[in-house]
Amino acid sequence: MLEVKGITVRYSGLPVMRDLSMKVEQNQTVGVVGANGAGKSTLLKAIMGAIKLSAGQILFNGQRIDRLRTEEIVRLGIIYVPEGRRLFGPLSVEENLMLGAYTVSDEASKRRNLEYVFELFPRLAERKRQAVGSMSGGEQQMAAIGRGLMSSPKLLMLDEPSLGLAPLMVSEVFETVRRLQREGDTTVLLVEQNVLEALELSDWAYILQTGQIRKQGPARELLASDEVRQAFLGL
Amino acid sequence: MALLRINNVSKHFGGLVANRDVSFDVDQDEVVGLIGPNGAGKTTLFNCIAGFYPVTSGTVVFDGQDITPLRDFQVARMGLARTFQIFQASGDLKVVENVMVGSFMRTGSRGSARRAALEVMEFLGIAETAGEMMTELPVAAQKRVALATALASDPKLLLLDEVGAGLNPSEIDGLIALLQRIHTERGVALLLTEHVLEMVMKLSHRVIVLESGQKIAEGEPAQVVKDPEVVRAYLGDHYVKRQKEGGDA
Amino acid sequence: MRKIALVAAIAMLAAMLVPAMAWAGPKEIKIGVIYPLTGPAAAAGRELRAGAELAADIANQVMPGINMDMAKNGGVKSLGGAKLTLIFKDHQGNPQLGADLAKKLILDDKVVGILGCYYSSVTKTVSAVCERYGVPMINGSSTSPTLTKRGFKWFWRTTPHDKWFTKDLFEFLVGLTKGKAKGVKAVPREEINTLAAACEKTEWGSNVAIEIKNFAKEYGFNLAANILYAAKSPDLSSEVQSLIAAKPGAMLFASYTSDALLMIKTLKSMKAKPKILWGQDAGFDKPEFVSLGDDIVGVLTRSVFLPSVVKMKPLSGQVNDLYVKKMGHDLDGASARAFTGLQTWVYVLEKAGSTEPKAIQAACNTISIPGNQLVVPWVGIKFSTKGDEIGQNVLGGGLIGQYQKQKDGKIGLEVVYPFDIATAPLVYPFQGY
Amino acid sequence: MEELGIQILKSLVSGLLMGLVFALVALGLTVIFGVMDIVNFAHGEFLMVGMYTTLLISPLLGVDPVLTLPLAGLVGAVLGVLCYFGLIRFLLRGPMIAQLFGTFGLMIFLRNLALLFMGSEPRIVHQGWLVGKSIVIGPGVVLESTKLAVAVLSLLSFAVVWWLINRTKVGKALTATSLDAEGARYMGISTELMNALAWAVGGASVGVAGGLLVNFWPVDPGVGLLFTMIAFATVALGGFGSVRGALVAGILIGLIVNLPPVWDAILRSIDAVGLRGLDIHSFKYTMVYAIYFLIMVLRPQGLFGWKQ
Amino acid sequence: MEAVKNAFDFGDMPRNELGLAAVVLAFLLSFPLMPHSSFGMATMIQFLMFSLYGMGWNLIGGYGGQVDLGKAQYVGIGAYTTAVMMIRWDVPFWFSMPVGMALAVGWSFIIGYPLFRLKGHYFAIATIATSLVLKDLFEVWNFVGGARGLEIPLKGDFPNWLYLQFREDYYYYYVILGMFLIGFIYMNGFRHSRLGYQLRAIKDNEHVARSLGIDVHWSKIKAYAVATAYVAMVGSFHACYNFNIEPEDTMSLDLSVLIAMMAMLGGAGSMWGPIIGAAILVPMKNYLGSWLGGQAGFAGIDLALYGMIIMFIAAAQPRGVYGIVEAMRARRR
Repeated sequence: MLEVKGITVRYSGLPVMRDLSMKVEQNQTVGVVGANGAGKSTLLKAIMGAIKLSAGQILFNGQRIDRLRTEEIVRLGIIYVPEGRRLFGPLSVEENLMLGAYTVSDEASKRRNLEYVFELFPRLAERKRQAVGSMSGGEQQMAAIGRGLMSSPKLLMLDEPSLGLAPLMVSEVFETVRRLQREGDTTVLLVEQNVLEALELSDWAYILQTGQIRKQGPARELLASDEVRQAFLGL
Repeated sequence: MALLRINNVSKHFGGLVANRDVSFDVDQDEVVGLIGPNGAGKTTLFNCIAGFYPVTSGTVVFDGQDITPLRDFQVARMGLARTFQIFQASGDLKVVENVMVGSFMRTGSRGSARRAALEVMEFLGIAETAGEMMTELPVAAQKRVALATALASDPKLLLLDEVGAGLNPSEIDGLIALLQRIHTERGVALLLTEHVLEMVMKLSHRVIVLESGQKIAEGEPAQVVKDPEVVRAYLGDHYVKRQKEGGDA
Repeated sequence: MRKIALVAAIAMLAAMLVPAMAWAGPKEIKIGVIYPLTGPAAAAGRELRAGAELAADIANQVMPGINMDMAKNGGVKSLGGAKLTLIFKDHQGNPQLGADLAKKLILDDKVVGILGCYYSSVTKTVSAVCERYGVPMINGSSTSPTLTKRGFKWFWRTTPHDKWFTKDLFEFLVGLTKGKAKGVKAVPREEINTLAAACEKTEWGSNVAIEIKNFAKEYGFNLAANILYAAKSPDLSSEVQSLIAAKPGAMLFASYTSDALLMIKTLKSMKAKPKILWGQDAGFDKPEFVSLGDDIVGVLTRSVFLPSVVKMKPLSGQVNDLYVKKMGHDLDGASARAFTGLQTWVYVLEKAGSTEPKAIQAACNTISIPGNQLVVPWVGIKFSTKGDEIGQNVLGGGLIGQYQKQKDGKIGLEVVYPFDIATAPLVYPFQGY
Repeated sequence: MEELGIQILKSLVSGLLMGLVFALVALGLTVIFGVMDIVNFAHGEFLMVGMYTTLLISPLLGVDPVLTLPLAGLVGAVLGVLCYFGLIRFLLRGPMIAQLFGTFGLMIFLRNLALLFMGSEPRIVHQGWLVGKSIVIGPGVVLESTKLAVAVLSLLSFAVVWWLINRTKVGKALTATSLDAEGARYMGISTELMNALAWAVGGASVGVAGGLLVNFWPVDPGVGLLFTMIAFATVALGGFGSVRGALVAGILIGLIVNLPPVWDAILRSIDAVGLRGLDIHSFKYTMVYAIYFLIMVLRPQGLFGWKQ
Repeated sequence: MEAVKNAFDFGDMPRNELGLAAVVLAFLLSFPLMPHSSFGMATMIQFLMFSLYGMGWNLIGGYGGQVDLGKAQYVGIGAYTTAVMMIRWDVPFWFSMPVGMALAVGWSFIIGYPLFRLKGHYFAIATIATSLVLKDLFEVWNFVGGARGLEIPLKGDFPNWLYLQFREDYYYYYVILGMFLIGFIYMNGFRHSRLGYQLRAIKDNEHVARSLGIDVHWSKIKAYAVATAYVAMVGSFHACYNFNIEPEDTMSLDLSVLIAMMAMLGGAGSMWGPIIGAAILVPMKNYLGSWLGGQAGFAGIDLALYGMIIMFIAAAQPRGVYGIVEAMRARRR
């Protein structure tokens, strides 16, 4: 479904990502894990067209998207739930969700999606008039994921959804991802620092280090490898 | 008498509680690690100590003086230096000039500021980059310069915020050795937060674990890692559960 | 890129180093003329330039139809029929630039003398340059009283200044109460005893404000409001409210054009009803102002030249015809004074018989041009050489004109003061809004 | 005392009217700043273009100046979009310093282009439904028809902009762009389009304002500066980017500049001869700037600002 | 003494810049000896004046990163102090100039304290506001002549070094050139001083600067005071050079904008920026204006062109002309 072919990204001349390739298959959940600064967010932003590539290609359903503008990529059905959530703080929950459906013109499907999000996160329904900036981190993350679902994405890319959340909230967020896997036909690309959770959730995983893929394979296998545990836990 | 004493420090942002009743000490001859998952409030605590944020309640005592009401630059002049998690070099300063800004805290003379800066850079092994522009250095080297700048202000205590972030394993090993030398040869106490646990474990004499703004554990690195609370905080409930299941099986 | 920069630098340098290649012919007298040709006063600048050019044309040719000495000589006779060449410079209203241009004219173009500069502020800096270099300067149209109070040895002014004009106003008001005005019975003093003034607060307006204050005291009028307002203000409603609240018999203004337009509009919208509405030239004497039409019927303005002067002065009519041919409209205060300024230069040179500064200085200090040579209705031109005003023309005089509806339905200015040369009966009181 | 009461009423009325005029002129500035944090120093020149548009087009089409307002708005909008794509888009990449610098250049350019084509003489509209009319509503209390029309348009424009921003999908997208342009792009919002739209709306509002203003105010190439400075003070006082703030601050400034007659009336009513010499008319804009400065110092984000 | 050493230490300047500086210095020193037009001379004097204004602006605008659009108020304070002292008490220029600088610096502390609590556009517009307030006050203050301004009486004997009254411009030229050289060398020393380094650190990142013990607010105020001294010094010179000052030409927004524009065009934050900016804009303003502006029917075309050039530079290279030079140098490396 999504294919990244040998991309290189430079910041002010310095390569931060070198010749990286990866694949996301339809209906799969793919995890990308790695330490802070390994280039995970850079990868997602490159897919979103927010960062220019110095080399390589990105294909979505066979179509080259690395020359497109971000908003065109969104219209193709790739939705990015960014790190730090990037909600529109002073706006209400509902307004934020409706902005998630900005590219959708069909009122009925908007309503359907809104209901689905509210059903997924009942807490958002309770607080739909509240300014999203005044909610707790976990609620904000729900709003961010909910906003991502508003346009019925073909590929949902979650960037550190557990960042800054209390453990209980983290499980709740991952539970949601699991439910999306079960219910929908949504493909998920999950970027996480929370290695174990991410690997447990994913079908396939990539381990990223200093802008390069260090290891890839079925997530369960990676989870079992000592190398991973050592690299991330120092255990 | 501890060099730094944190007494029941709490920090609220509006309704959000970032730190709640955190207390601990750092001694002059110590390296203390401050760990915890993302969003546990480590950086906020650093900012409170450094006077960047006013604390909501509690006190910070440094070198026998209550520094809670002091502003950040006043705290820095007391001998409490810090590095920043996100370090962006954008300016038109050369490396040595950048480090000199640190040494200018202790002297008004350009000559002695320059000497002090070069000495610190020599110590950190980056003397050869002195004439280069900051923006031309790779990230790892930039971080070293930031470290040199903080060190050039001749601090008693150095707060290190994620110095290892974005470095590869071999770079991290070098950094660990360096920090150890800073501590032993220069007698600077270190308080560091880190994601790369490996580094914290190797460096610290003592580790303090924060979660959701509260201290949940304190002790020697080896013990703390085994603390189920800590493992749960870091790796999540499932992992703990599975470990148990695994243990049962 | 480097080459281009190099070439540009060399060109720039060359421009600064090479003196202007003005070639001086034997029979050419160069006069530097500095006026605001662009910038906020560009419209006035155009009139000034045309006025000076017309005077030079008349002086350089033989024009039998003009009853003027200089129209008969075809150049300056005493200098062997040398022709005048005017070098125009644009000071854009900037005193510093004006001074720089004066230096350029004096040192590079080697002019015999300077004419200018309309704005009093620019005239100040330019005359200071002339004073330093000992180059004569004749000023035809700056009305700041201070200009001739500095004791300069190389500065002469032909036009009357604001003190004179303001005095004219008060003479007019007093005359009105004595029944001297044409077509109006003696007006009771109480009716116009209260005055209210609004002047723009740059150097010109604030000078006028001071003169108004001093003369009101001297003539025993009650100056109930004397407002200084920011020139080019987006809103004059508060000023107008205060003027109206003072319940004056006469409202007095010193405004540039856009302020004058906005002032009249605001006065109208606030239904102001003064008995007299008087403006100190500038904005009140511009084509744009006239375009306000019926709203300004009855408004008074001081000037040194009004088209209706033509009726009583044939010479003015002759020159005016030429000016109309050149510009498409009548002479006004600015162009007539510029004309007179340059004309004075011609007579001074004629008298001096030399282009030496000392000779010109002597000629200026002793010259006497009779009124019948001038387009402006003055007694003549004669500069004072002692007292507290050095270089001021003591024979000048102002006019007060009134906008009236003329036979052809157009709005035009009629002379109403001095009373003895009034060209039409005074419309009194002002219609009010 | 009665005189004082009437004067206060008069000043209130004219202050309110003038305040709404200032607010309308400032509206476009605050919209543009709100969306992309750019202060447009050429804002007053947009007003000038609107004024000239009506001045020139009305006699050409033979219609009343008021009827040419949509055209003035259109010209303003087109000018805004042109400026965005021709200049502002490039300035956005640079620091604030370059933005100020660039719009300064635009200001000088537009003003002198007008000088080149229109000459420096102030010009006015002579005939029209609004020209020279005013409504008397009390003893000495007069509403000037153009100012009244501008005031009504001002309220209307604020209502429309408020509605646009708070009640429409595009408005939400604009808000999102202003809050976090990158985040907005992830929603599929074309921020480029939104920025251009902000310039179109800003340009249109000030263009229409110019078209209406020229019924009362004379226009010349330098007319912009008179209003630009006031508009800056208005926008900064209200808080950059705050639509509500611009309205309140505009009215506040309108009232401040109409204080001097009240002061005069007070002096008259208490017959304070000693204070007669103190003419505060010449300080009316000084007061605006001084109050602006004080409020800035006490409340750096402005009255209603949420950005600093 | 170290300060003096710092001031003359040009060691950190690239070799080609030093060479350029030597050429420029030789040119400046010998300019009056070369054949030149008087307008060229006047242009050179203005170039030096605006370079100094720009150097002052650059301290806050360039090194401090905050756009100051109120520099004219300090030109005014310097000019008025000199004029008032000369007219009322017959004080020579060399005494009134330091007094003017001191008064301007005093005023800069008074308004600098609240001013530097503001940032970005708020700061820029607040500087305009303070400058306009001061100008409005001077316009009605009779002691300083109100809007009518002040005119310095001619002493009559030329050259008069005490009162800075000369007939020929080259005297003024050497006086302002002296100021320029002192200003340039002092600026070099400032760059190497503690405050200079601190200011650059502040521009880089205020948080980091604070963590290094720098009182950001106070440092900016101090730098602002130094900047003010530059501007006021030239203001004093302006009064003597022009013989006549008015609020309208010494304290206007136009002047403030022009100062900022030259420094920004040349390149904010570099030693050469203000000088390059003045070297481009002053001749352009004077020559373009006198070539094109004087032509009937072309009024405004010179300034329209000027606006276009400014827009182009701002869009193409936000760091100004010096930024273009630097970019070229970086590419060559």
